[in-house]
Amino acid sequence: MNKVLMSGNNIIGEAAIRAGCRFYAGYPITPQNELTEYMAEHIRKAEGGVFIQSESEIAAINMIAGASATGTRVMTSSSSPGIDLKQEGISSMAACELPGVIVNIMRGGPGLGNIRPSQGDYFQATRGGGHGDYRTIVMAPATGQELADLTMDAFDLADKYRTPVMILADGMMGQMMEPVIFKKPPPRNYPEKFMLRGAGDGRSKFIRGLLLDPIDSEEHNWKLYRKYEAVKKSEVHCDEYLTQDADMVVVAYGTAARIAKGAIKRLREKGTKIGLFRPITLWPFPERELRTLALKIKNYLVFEMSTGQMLDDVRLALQGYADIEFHGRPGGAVPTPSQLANVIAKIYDKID
Amino acid sequence: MNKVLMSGNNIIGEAAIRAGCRFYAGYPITPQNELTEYMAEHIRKAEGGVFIQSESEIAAINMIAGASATGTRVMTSSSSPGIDLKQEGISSMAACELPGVIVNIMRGGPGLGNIRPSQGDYFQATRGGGHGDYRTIVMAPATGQELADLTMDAFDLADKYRTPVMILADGMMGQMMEPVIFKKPPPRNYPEKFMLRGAGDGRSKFIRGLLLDPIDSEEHNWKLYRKYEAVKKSEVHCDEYLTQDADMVVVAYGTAARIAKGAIKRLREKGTKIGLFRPITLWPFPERELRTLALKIKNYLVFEMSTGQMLDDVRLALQGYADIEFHGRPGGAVPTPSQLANVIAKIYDKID
Amino acid sequence: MKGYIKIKKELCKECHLCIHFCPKGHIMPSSEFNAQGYRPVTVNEEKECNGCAICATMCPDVAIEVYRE
Amino acid sequence: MKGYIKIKKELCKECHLCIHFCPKGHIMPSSEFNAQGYRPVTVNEEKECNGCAICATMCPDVAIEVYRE
Amino acid sequence: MSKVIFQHPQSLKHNTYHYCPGCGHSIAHRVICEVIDELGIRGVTIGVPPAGCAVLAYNYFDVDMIEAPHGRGPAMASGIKRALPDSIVFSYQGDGDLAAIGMAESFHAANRGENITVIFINNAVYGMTGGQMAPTTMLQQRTTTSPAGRKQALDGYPVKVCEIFSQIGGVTYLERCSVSSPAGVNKTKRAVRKAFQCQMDGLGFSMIEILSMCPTNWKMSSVDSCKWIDEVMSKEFPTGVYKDNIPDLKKNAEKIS
Amino acid sequence: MSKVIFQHPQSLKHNTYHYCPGCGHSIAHRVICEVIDELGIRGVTIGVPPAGCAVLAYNYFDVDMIEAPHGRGPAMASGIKRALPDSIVFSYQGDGDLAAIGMAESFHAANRGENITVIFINNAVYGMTGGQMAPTTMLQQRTTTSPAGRKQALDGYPVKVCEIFSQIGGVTYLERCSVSSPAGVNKTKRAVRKAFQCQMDGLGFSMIEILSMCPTNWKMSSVDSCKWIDEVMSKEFPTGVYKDNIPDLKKNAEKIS
Amino acid sequence: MMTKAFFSGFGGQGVLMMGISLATAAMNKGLHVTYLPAYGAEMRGGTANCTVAMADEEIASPVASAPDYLVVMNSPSLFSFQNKVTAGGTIFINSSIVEARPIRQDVKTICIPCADIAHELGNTRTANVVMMGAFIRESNIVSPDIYLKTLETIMGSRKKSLAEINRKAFTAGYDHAGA
Amino acid sequence: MMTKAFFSGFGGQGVLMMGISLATAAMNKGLHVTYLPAYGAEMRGGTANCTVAMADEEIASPVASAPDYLVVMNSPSLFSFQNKVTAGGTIFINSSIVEARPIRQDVKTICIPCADIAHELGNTRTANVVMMGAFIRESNIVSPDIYLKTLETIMGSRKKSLAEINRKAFTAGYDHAGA
Ligand SMILES: Cc1ncc(C[n+]2csc(CCOP(=O)(O)OP(=O)(O)O)c2C)c(N)n1
Ligand SMILES: Cc1ncc(C[n+]2csc(CCOP(=O)(O)OP(=O)(O)O)c2C)c(N)n1
Ligand code: SF4
Ligand code: SF4
Ligand code: SF4
Ligand code: SF4
Ligand code: SF4
Ligand code: SF4
Ligand SMILES: [Mg+2]
Ligand SMILES: [Mg+2]
Repeated sequence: MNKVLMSGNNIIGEAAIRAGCRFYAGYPITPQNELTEYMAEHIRKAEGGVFIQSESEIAAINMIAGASATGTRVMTSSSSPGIDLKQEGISSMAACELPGVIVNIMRGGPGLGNIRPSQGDYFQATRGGGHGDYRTIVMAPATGQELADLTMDAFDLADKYRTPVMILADGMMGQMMEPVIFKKPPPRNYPEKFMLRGAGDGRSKFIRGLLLDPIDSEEHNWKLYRKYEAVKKSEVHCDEYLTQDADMVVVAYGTAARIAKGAIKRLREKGTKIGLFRPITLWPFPERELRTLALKIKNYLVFEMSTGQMLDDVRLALQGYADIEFHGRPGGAVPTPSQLANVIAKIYDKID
Repeated sequence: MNKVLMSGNNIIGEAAIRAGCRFYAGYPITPQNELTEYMAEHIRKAEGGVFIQSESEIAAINMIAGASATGTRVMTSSSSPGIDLKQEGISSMAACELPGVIVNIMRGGPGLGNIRPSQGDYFQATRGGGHGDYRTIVMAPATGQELADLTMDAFDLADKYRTPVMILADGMMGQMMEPVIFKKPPPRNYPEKFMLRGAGDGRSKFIRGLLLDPIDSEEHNWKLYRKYEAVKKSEVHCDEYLTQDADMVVVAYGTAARIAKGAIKRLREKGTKIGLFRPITLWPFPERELRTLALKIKNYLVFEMSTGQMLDDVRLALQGYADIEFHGRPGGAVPTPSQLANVIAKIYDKID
Repeated sequence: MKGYIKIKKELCKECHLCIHFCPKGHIMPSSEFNAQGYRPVTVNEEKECNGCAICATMCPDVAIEVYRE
Repeated sequence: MKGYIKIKKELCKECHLCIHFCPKGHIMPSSEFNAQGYRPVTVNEEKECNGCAICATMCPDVAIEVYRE
Repeated sequence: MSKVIFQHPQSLKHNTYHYCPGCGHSIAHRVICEVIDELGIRGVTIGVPPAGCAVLAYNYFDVDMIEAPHGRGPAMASGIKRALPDSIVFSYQGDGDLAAIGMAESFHAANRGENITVIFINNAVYGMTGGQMAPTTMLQQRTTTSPAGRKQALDGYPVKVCEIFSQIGGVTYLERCSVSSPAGVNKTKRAVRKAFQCQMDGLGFSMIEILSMCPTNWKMSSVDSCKWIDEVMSKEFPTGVYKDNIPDLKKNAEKIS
Repeated sequence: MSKVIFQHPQSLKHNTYHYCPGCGHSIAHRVICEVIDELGIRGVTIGVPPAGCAVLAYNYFDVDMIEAPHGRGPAMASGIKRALPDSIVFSYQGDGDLAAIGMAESFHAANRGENITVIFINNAVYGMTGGQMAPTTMLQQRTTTSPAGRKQALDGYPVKVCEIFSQIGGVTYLERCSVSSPAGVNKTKRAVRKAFQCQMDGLGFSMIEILSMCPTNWKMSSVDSCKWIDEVMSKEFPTGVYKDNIPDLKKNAEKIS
Repeated sequence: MMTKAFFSGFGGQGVLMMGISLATAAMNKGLHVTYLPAYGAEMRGGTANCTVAMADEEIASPVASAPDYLVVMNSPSLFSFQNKVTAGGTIFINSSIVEARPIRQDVKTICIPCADIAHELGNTRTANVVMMGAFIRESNIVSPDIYLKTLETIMGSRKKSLAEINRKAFTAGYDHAGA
Repeated sequence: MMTKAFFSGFGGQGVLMMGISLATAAMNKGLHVTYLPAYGAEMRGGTANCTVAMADEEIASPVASAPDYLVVMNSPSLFSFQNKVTAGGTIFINSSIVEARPIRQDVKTICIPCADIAHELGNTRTANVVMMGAFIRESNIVSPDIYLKTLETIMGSRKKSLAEINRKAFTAGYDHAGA
């Protein structure tokens, strides 16, 4: 494969189509429009590929749920306020065990907010903005290449666990162009028995989330729970950078992690020993990995483009065994690496 | 005031009207229909009272946002899947600093789930199921009397902090009848300057959540953050029962707390020293109070009608300083006090 | 034309639509209960059935089968 | 009828709707830039204005005031 | 030897309905199953039941089914049909589902001309949730949320879905029927059959509105419920064909081929 | 002494529009302000701008305003008006806002006969988000999400809001205008005035659809955009009055009083 | 001391009313009470039931896993619920309609032909009040006086004659249980 | 080594194209690159700008707080962005349109009348390519060859003659900058 320069939004679209996504429904919203537009232009070129510009985000999530039930690989995308509207549908897909990929290119919130990059939807993505006991796998790519790779992985994970998977990025990841090489995705493996394609001469099937009997319903919830526990065991990903000799480690994901990396590079030049811990899956959160790191390193700075949401997960992971500071830039503000370096340096100085 | 026997749904409605709620919009959903129906019958009898059965939950939340902007006390209600649909509106109200009371009479989830009592929406309520950095104050009444009192308080808090406040109860709380005495609410105190009532001869105002400039938007987010910190400082409520001499404390809210209390009574009769810690506000969570208790008591059992959500807040509060066990009954299952007593007893036996 | 019907008593919910619509008066109420707690209708042997299937057409609970001789 | 117009050059966005719709040809393009980066239109002194306000009616940016003498 | 005139349809499972006595859903279900049997499409049909009294429809229809969140049946059906164009897809919806919360989805599935069939049960009330006002509730009709009767000034007008949807470009076939009389049931069956046939012929969006009894929430006997449809409800909601582009579309198709 | 024939309206703030050159929103704003001035209702008017290019409308309208989430203007306006019946409430909405995501809210505010006025800017495209297909996009029209032109079979038909909404019970006044010519602008103003007057008289739901230029996303000059409305768009969306119950309602009101 | 009673029957038999009136009466007597109706998809047209808990201390759970009293107004309810009753508890049966009898041996069974009695009194719709007369006599949770006064208040706005009818029905049931 | 360039002008002047072509050329040369367009409500019909970062190592932030190069295609951009440029950086000005000059003293200013040059070459729409000729010569980030080959690939499907036109425009700008 050749290296090509593409915007994050387009990378997701191309990776999805290459991964066999054949059904996309979405509703425009900045800063993810290029993804919808990419699908409008390209998915219909693939055999059986369907693009629908739905009347709303709600329609989109339910369209992909329907298509998913037939055994088609499906995706929808939106940005923060639009993702709110998909919550009932996501909860329903989780309940019905329908695979599907949902992309959130986050923007500044709450409310209409603005269209700048932000990370204010971490809670929504990882805790489930919808009702009930369910989780979605959440991936947080930080480069163009990861956007491609994780999008492809997302489809496989969605199939494997029969669950919605979210790609959580922000406006900067969506708009920025970076070189990317598309890997060849593995062949799909999704059993016919989970698909609704007409009963033929056989028994009819149904897919539902309604379980009026609380005993059935409770059992279904525990079944989902066990599935989530399996995901927690096998699907955690994270990345470490210069943590070996670090006195302090910054915890950040996505765009924030990139900026942190830039800041750390600057600080390292001055001899300041800072490292970076970057969750790649936000749910499941790399709890164990972080805790292991804490055996060695006792000072952490959580940096988010929000007022502090992943912070909860870091605190849950570290359980008081290390000191945690926080720096946040909510509402669409994006610091430069050098601004962040100053912040880190100040906090670093305090720990000595 | 006389003591009257009323269902939880009706208590909320009556308390709201007495607290000066003059605008209600809602869409039917079990198990909260009696609340919508109560408002349909009674709010129009109050001077200026408006009832709208909206076309959807989305319409309802935006109707109350509009009415709230005029300075009217407003409420909407729904149950789990319907609350999902309100998330964008709640995020928007938080952004626009519009007061309002939102009632969630939770049912079994995820998806259509069932219509039994459940506590699966804790994350959604306390973390914000909508996008962006906002919080709603969340009250978890456990008796008919609390339903009345907290509903009244909710309106005052909504005004005081200019923010949406959620009453989080479940189907059992909504359907059950209990005696209640309605207190006389304090007079309302909400400055004219926050109301949109036509500019008259003066300057026109506008209310918005859109702040295209990230500097403004970030500042707005920090402003909201400071407000939430103020709420955390002043508005935490919880209740303790037989914790003085307890060897182990059950942490539970709402219906689960009642069942736990029943279980504890049984166990106490056998001499087993169990206590109950009951958060009344779920956000802000009584973190400090629980930590204080942990100076003394080292064993906790979190009991929720879910697979474990408040559990995170307990872990965050206790930060590894005490042992935490969990017992969950998700999806609409409600144990009896004696069933729960057995569970508690088993866990209790292990700690010795 | 002559016909006859079979009533599946366990399915009947006592809505009486069949009685109301039968042009021949061939169906009538009864006082026995079925397991669902309803009192299923029964045929009125005194009246003829023409096998028109109007009763079955209206029976919400698919409790009637119609035959012609 | 005789009229005249005032063009608020800083508001003009060079859409040329006024030019297109003016029945008298009283408005024409110019080549100077305003602070917004547009080249505001200007009056064509060679043609008369009848004060009909058609230009102002169509001006999206409320950049034209119309007067009659 | 005697001849079977009427029997349980094949595509209808042998489960006892959970519907109340005299409920129109029960008849509608059976009629649809009869049509599925007659058209021989059981094996390729996928149905989408709603949130509403018919939420358990998969216990009765012996075809593949998937439940939709309240109001989103047409969106889900669109997704299914586009992904699997050879299947026959129908959504089954109540008046709250289709005309209140799901109005946008209904409208736009119709406007896109999705090649699906919508069965729309108009019982003038929210049955499942206990009898609240529906978009189709009649003026003056008492429900639990219009305890003094529906008032035009406060609650608006009964929504005439067929009349309005007939104006939407993508709609091919639109008929309103009722299951309140034997003739009505037979007409309903013919209409449902025509709608499914329309879909099988690839001619686009069809919807059958069915005036349907809800004795429980109307607080009437089953027989009176039928009468109320015939004498009151069908005055506001006249039965009949509201749009039929089938002949035109067929002619066009012939021209092209 | 010279006489002022045309001046900046009083209710229009002195901020430079953020709209593109030749944008129809700009004209629509001014026209509404002129009407507000003429009716003397600035002090009692509350406006609800949408998500859409007009999201910043409060920078221009010198009346009280509150932003609505995308598509929810009519719900919010309903809330405002019911809470404050003496105010004059309008929502201002694009075609995506009103006819796509907000279809249910638009439909039901109309059906309830809310005494509000909806200004509906039909520019056949999603302006703010960069030119995607709107419900009102013309067949064959190229947009960023219909790069090969809108196809009826895949994307459905242009939604004719006035034609369809004229069938809704609660609607009192409905007119489609355009701001693509001086005569069109003047008609638009008369229509907007009539709609606000309808509201002031307590006669119920009014909506003015305005065909409006989007030179940027149509990729045309401003002048060509006007021509395109006159020559192409208004063929699909004919201007005119689609419903006018005002005389009837006035007559009834007189009878009663 | 905690007492729990479970009322069951068809929708339309006034089953929920029985529970509400009992709970209110108990509240008026000064007891802690909870009342919990069953709700579910199955409630429409089908069965209705509710639980009343009464105690001299705070009540934890309004659910009755093992009620002291079971009131059965129709046949299906007997089959569904007889096993719930606590050992030594009491089952009240509307014997006008319910022909079957409990298989449980460890409970007391009281048969009241309340539909018939109500019919005789000229108002079949008061069968539930007849049953309450029997229930109050047997259970002794509240005095007949308090119960009747409560019932009157609940019926409230409706006409006076109704109070008289109810009083008669109640007394008939009360007397029948004593007989 | 990290280089950042910031391109700005009206929408329609091909400003984003300048950035994309540079970034692609730099990628083809083997550098790490990022390209970030500005997006916002203000972009419609108004100004357009983008940032290209190029480095021989991974690039952290695609945002340029202090770009090394600023390319200014219209007047408003000069006012808005001149203060961004790093000390010792370079500002390229489309002097056909932009009359003002930077107030900054610590930067190098290069004026290219690229609209005029493009006009002379018979295709006013290639003003941006003219500017790129000057930019490539001055910045030396990639060779003219790589840049031109990249540009051709990007233009791809479009007709051959366009390649020729672009080559001429580029060379004119390149030469002008050298002059
Ligand atoms: C989002 C959401 N809101 C509300 C409900 C509750 N609900 C279920 S069915 C229904 C309406 C039922 O009425 P209708 O669609 O007319 O169907 P019917 O029961 O009358 O056949 C409602 C409001 C829900 N399940 N989900
Ligand atoms: C829930 C949600 N979805 C999507 C968006 C993004 N969005 C903002 S405006 C708009 C559509 C604009 O089109 P239209 O309503 O026609 O208005 P115009 O800009 O053309 O005037 C969209 C999709 C949003 N803000 N919120
Ligand atoms: S078949 Fe006809 S005649 Fe016979 S019982 Fe049925 S309705 Fe009556
Ligand atoms: S119509 Fe069917 S269910 Fe109704 S009474 Fe007759 S047999 Fe029974
Ligand atoms: S007022 Fe009339 S004549 Fe004068 S410039 Fe304007 S359009 Fe032309
Ligand atoms: S119409 Fe207005 S904005 Fe357009 S060119 Fe004329 S003066 Fe300028
Ligand atoms: S409530 Fe009405 S619609 Fe629902 S099952 Fe009963 S009769 Fe049918
Ligand atoms: S994009 Fe279109 S609608 Fe939006 S401001 Fe520009 S011209 Fe107007
Ligand atoms: Mg209904
Ligand atoms: Mg538009």
